[in-house]
Amino acid sequence: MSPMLHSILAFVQAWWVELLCALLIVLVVPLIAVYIALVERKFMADVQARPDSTRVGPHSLLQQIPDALKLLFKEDLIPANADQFIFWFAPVLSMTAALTSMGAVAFGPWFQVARDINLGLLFAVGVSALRPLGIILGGWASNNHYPIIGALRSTAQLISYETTAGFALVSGFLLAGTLNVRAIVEIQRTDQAWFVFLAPVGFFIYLIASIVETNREPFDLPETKSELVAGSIAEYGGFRWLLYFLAEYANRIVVASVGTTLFLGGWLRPFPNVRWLIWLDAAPTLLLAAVGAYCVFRAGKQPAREQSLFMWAVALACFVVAAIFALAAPFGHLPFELMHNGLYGAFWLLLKVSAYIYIFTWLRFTLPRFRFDQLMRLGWHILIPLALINVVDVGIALALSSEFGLNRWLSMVITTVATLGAAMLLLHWNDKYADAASAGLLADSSVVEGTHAG
Amino acid sequence: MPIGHYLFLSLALFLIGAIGVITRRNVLIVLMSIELILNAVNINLVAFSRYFGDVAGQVFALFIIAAAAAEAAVGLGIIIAFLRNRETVLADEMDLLKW
Amino acid sequence: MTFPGYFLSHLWLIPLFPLISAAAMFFFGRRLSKEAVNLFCVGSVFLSFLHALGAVLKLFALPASQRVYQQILFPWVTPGAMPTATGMVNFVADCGYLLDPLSCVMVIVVTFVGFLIHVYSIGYMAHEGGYYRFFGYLNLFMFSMLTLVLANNLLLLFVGWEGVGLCSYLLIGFYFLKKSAADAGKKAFIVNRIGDAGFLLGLLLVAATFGTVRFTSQGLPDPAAFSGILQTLANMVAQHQVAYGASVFTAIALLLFVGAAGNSAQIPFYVWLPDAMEGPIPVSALIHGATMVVAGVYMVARMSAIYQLAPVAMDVVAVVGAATALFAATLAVVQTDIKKVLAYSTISQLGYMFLALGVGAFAAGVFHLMTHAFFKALLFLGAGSVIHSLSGEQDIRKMGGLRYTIPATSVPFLFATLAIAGVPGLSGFFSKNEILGHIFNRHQMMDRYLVLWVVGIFTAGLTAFYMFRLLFETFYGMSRVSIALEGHIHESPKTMTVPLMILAFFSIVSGWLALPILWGEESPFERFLEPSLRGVEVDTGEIAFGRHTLLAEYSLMAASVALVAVGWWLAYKLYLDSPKLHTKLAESWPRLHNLLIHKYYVDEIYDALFVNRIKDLSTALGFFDSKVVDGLGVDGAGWLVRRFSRISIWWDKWVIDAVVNLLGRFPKFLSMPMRMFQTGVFSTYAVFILIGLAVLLGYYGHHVQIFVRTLH
Amino acid sequence: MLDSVIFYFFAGIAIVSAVLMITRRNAIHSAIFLITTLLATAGIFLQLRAEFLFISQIILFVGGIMVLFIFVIILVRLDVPLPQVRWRTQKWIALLVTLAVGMEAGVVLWFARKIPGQGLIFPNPAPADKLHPNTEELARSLFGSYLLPFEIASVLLLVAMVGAVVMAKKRIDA
Repeated sequence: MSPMLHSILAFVQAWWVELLCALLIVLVVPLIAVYIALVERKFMADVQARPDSTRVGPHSLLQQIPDALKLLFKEDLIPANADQFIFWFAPVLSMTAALTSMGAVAFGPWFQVARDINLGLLFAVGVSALRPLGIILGGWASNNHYPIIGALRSTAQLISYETTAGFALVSGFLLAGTLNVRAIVEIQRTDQAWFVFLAPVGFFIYLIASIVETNREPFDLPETKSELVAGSIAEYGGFRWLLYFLAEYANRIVVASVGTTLFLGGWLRPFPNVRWLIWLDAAPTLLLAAVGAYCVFRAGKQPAREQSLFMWAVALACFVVAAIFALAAPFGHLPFELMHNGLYGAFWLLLKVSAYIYIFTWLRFTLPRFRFDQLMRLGWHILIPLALINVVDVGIALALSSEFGLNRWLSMVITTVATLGAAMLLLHWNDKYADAASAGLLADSSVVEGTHAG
Repeated sequence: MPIGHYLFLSLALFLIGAIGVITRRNVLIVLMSIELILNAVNINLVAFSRYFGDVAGQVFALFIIAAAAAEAAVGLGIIIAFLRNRETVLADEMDLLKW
Repeated sequence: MTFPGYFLSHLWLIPLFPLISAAAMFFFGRRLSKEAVNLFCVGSVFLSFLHALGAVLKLFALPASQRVYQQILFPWVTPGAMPTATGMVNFVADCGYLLDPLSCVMVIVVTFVGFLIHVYSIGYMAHEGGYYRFFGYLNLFMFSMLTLVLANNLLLLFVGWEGVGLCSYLLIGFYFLKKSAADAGKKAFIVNRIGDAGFLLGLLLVAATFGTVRFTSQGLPDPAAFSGILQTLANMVAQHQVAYGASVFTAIALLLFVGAAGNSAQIPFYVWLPDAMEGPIPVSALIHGATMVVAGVYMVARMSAIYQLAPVAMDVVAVVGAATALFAATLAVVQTDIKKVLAYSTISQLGYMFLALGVGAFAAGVFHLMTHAFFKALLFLGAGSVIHSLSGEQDIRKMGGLRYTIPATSVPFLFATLAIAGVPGLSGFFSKNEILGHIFNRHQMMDRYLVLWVVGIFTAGLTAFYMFRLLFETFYGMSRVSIALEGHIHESPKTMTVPLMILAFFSIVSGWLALPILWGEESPFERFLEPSLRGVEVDTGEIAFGRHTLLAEYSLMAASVALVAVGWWLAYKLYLDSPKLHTKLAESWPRLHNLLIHKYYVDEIYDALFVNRIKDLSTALGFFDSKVVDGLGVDGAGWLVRRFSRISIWWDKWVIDAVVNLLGRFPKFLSMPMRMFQTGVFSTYAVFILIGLAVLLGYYGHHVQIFVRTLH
Repeated sequence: MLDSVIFYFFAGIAIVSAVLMITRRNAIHSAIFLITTLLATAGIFLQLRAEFLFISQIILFVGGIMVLFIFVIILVRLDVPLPQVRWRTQKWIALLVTLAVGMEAGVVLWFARKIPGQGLIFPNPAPADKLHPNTEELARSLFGSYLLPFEIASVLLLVAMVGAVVMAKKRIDA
């Protein structure tokens, strides 16, 4: 027993930083997810020109906490004919997959769990390949037609679009020449260019694919509330549903941060090499200070005393953290350095990630939903070929610039134009054969659904 | 730790898979058992490649994974076709191929 | 020898372009759109025109003495040692190309006129079926013709020769659903083959005599290594092995002339050319006007070295040419089908050329060939444009006054007519006068040539007459177009009229190459051609006269111009001034008129003499085949076989099969126990596999031990 | 030490869930236990410092093949437990033979271990921090010395794909 214990101790003291990061992630991600949901609610309210809840906390900032508590204390129902074991297993699997894949994401130069595993981003992508399992098992276990159909749909679309996203990422990997997250970001610093400018098509494809992978509108076919009630998680409620919910948001964060790391320069601030933009490094501090000031300014105007107190508290917290940042900057030595880098990195990364997720939300409330066969055709007839062509073209561009000494930007522009031409061609053909294709795909999807609905 | 452990592990997995192949009637489970066997082989390969410091073993493990994927796709295709024509997936009812 | 440069060293590309596009047409032309076909075919011809132009200009750049470029791609026919008049020689007919002044002229004419006609065909064939087929044939023809023109030996020339024959057949019968067209095609093909038999014999005789079929060995890296006809001939003459007028030369020359006559529609083979008008107009223009039919002239000019040594053959050529010229001209007078008129005029002009060759004026013949190519192509294309705008009407009695409705066609046509009629200043005038002048020269030596001269100049007059007749009937005077057509007479599209104008330009100016004759110098064209027509110096025993004086020259011109004027005046009187007159004339001499209308009954005579006899023979043979061969031989054999097979059936059934079955049953019986293992259930097989594995492991276990122990 | 702990942990999971896999009646359960086996194997790969293989095991086996299996199971309604009677005899034979094989192989390995002197003679694995980055290594030899097999494998996959489509496609006429 003692050697066991000893080894575990050794493990802990060898890996305490990673453990800390993991702990932090596990603790913080649900919070972030919950507040993303809040932002979505607000956004939805704005889009639909109606007020959102304003009671709990200023601007109902605390609204999500009671919601979460409610979900936690709800009665835990399992349908009579459901498969108990899998019904329990599926959400856990989803959550595990989501959090594990979070491990590869680097929120800053030092802030990464799976640091010296030389898979880097591939780890995040690969582990998130477990997601369809969670969904399909959950759908199957609840032993009900709608969830099964939703599960089948989501599995189909997840598998197809993981391929697409994979190819899109490959174009980025080609540019980076490595899988290691920190290396990728460093290369974007030394190259003076985020890869989104070098491989715009790849980024675009990845954007779409990531939306589909996270089942967001307009691609939320697995859980179309209007057709399949809630799709694969229709039978879930309470805590298990919360798990699914968190897993979904965690996934969103993962895909967003993968995209950010590879295409949007990770935790780098904009123009990291421009001297006179150095003041951007102070942005988080200033921002926090500004938020604190705003809170102080608003504190007086709060209707109830608790609220104003809360505002004061928030302001205080902001000021303290800002002070820490400000102090952290001058001190050279390690712990501060760590915190400094980590926090700045985290700040910029999270800024970009939230912008990314904001785009998700935006699309969600802007576009109508796709039909399943349209989705599949988009994937298989346009995006996957386009992604392949894109990979080839990026390779060609790299060869041009490395072998033939052509200017990097020029070659990139050339190949990008070529890729866009290919895209035009694909679209043209697709329109040409759209009827036949949709007929065939409709037949297939009717096979999928006919086995159960029929 | 000696490599023997890995070999024993893969042996065990292989035998379990073999038993599955032989005793189960549900063809799908038989297919899964075959996957298991392939997996056991993979363990062997990777272990050897680690202990000889030669990456070739992992390369072949990759090939085996590819073969497994192909086998799964074709096998499932066959099963679906079979089901469509004979309404059964029981191994012992697939006995047309005899004298 | 300096580096020839791209165009010369890529001479072989010139025939290749049309071949490629022809192949493309035949393989997947059906799937191509018309635009693609145009791009392929016309583009390819244009490319070869450019290359030809480049090559010719390159050749011009060289000094006159070395204006020969020859290129041997690979030895083609190598039968090995062969007994010839010059002893055993290693006969080689190589696949090679020769560019000397003569082939320069030809290649330029062929590619340029060919290109224009291709462009024209875009417009003309636009509404026809089998578009890609037509262009494919046309390109194949271009390939064959260019091979013929550029070939550096007689055998390769013969290949091109047969190729153009084939293409002419295919294109005459292009509307193969029309019986007359198919028949015309067959007629042309057969008549040509008769001629080609002569050509082939001549070719073999050449090979047997000189031991080579290569024209010349000039322009090759080391001329000594490659023997050419010219050089061999020179040697033979120098060593007095053969004399001037040796019978072998006569034989060769006559045989080759037979081929030439067949190809160039001379008496007695001319009958196919008028019928060949069944083909589409561009075909008539390209093949039966400008290029293919002059291949005979080209070939004779090419072999001029031999002809110069065979006076008898020369006279034959001259006489036949003159006869054909007159004969065809007389026929052209009464024809009422616009294309037929042009066909006969072509024949008579070809006769002219042969007349020139026959009197030894090779350069003049080639010169007339070139000018004729331009204006005859123009005439045909113009006629085609007329037919196109009259939507298929070909009878000139149903035309008239068209110059108001289709000016863009009529103006070039007018120029072409002037040119061919030999109106001063235009090309025809110069070339004809060259010929006539040379004949006149010869007449100074021997009086019998006076006849030829008279015939020639009279034919010139006739030509003027019937050409003006055609012109007046078609474009001038009252419109006799049927009411149905009157409404929609329409000018042809640009693709058809623009080539007309270009050709008109050239049919005016191409004669000016001989302009210096007017002030008594020899024409630069002849000076350019001279190296390749020089032949071999030999004592002919004739007194060489210098060129006649300038005064004589002018008087000759005056004479021909006077005759032309007479022809014009007659045509004007008969067809424009008082249109009734010519019908009256015809009625007043019904015999003559009928004779001419029925083309001297030549076709009927040929039918009576040859065609029907052959038919009788074949019917007899058919009877023999069906009754004797089939009846007795085949059916009898079948009957016997049936009888015998009865027996063998019985044997097979009751003896052989019995043994076989027995042999089959035996192993089946033996294999009973083995079959028990084949349950067909795969898991059973898996069990067997495992059992095998167990056995193997049990047996080889210790080996595995050793293996494991000595792994590193 | 830590290595061996990880190894035993994963190995235990692998074997237990493998046994469960072949004993479950319900195909879906078997699939899930197979998945756990595969994940455990992936863990062992990771412990063997074969990161790329680890990830591809997860992506391909778990994320691809097993999803396909479950997909098919659900599609063709094989998630109902099938009767597991008949041919006990073969089952017993099978178990017997399998055990025999296992015994033999075990004996071989065991005695190979028990050679007087030392255990299985193997070069000890290079320490983990001395290894080259695994992915690059793999890529180098995959596209270097094993390029042809790689291409062949890709062709194999293509053929399999086409075959699967052809076989599983619903005949329109039928």
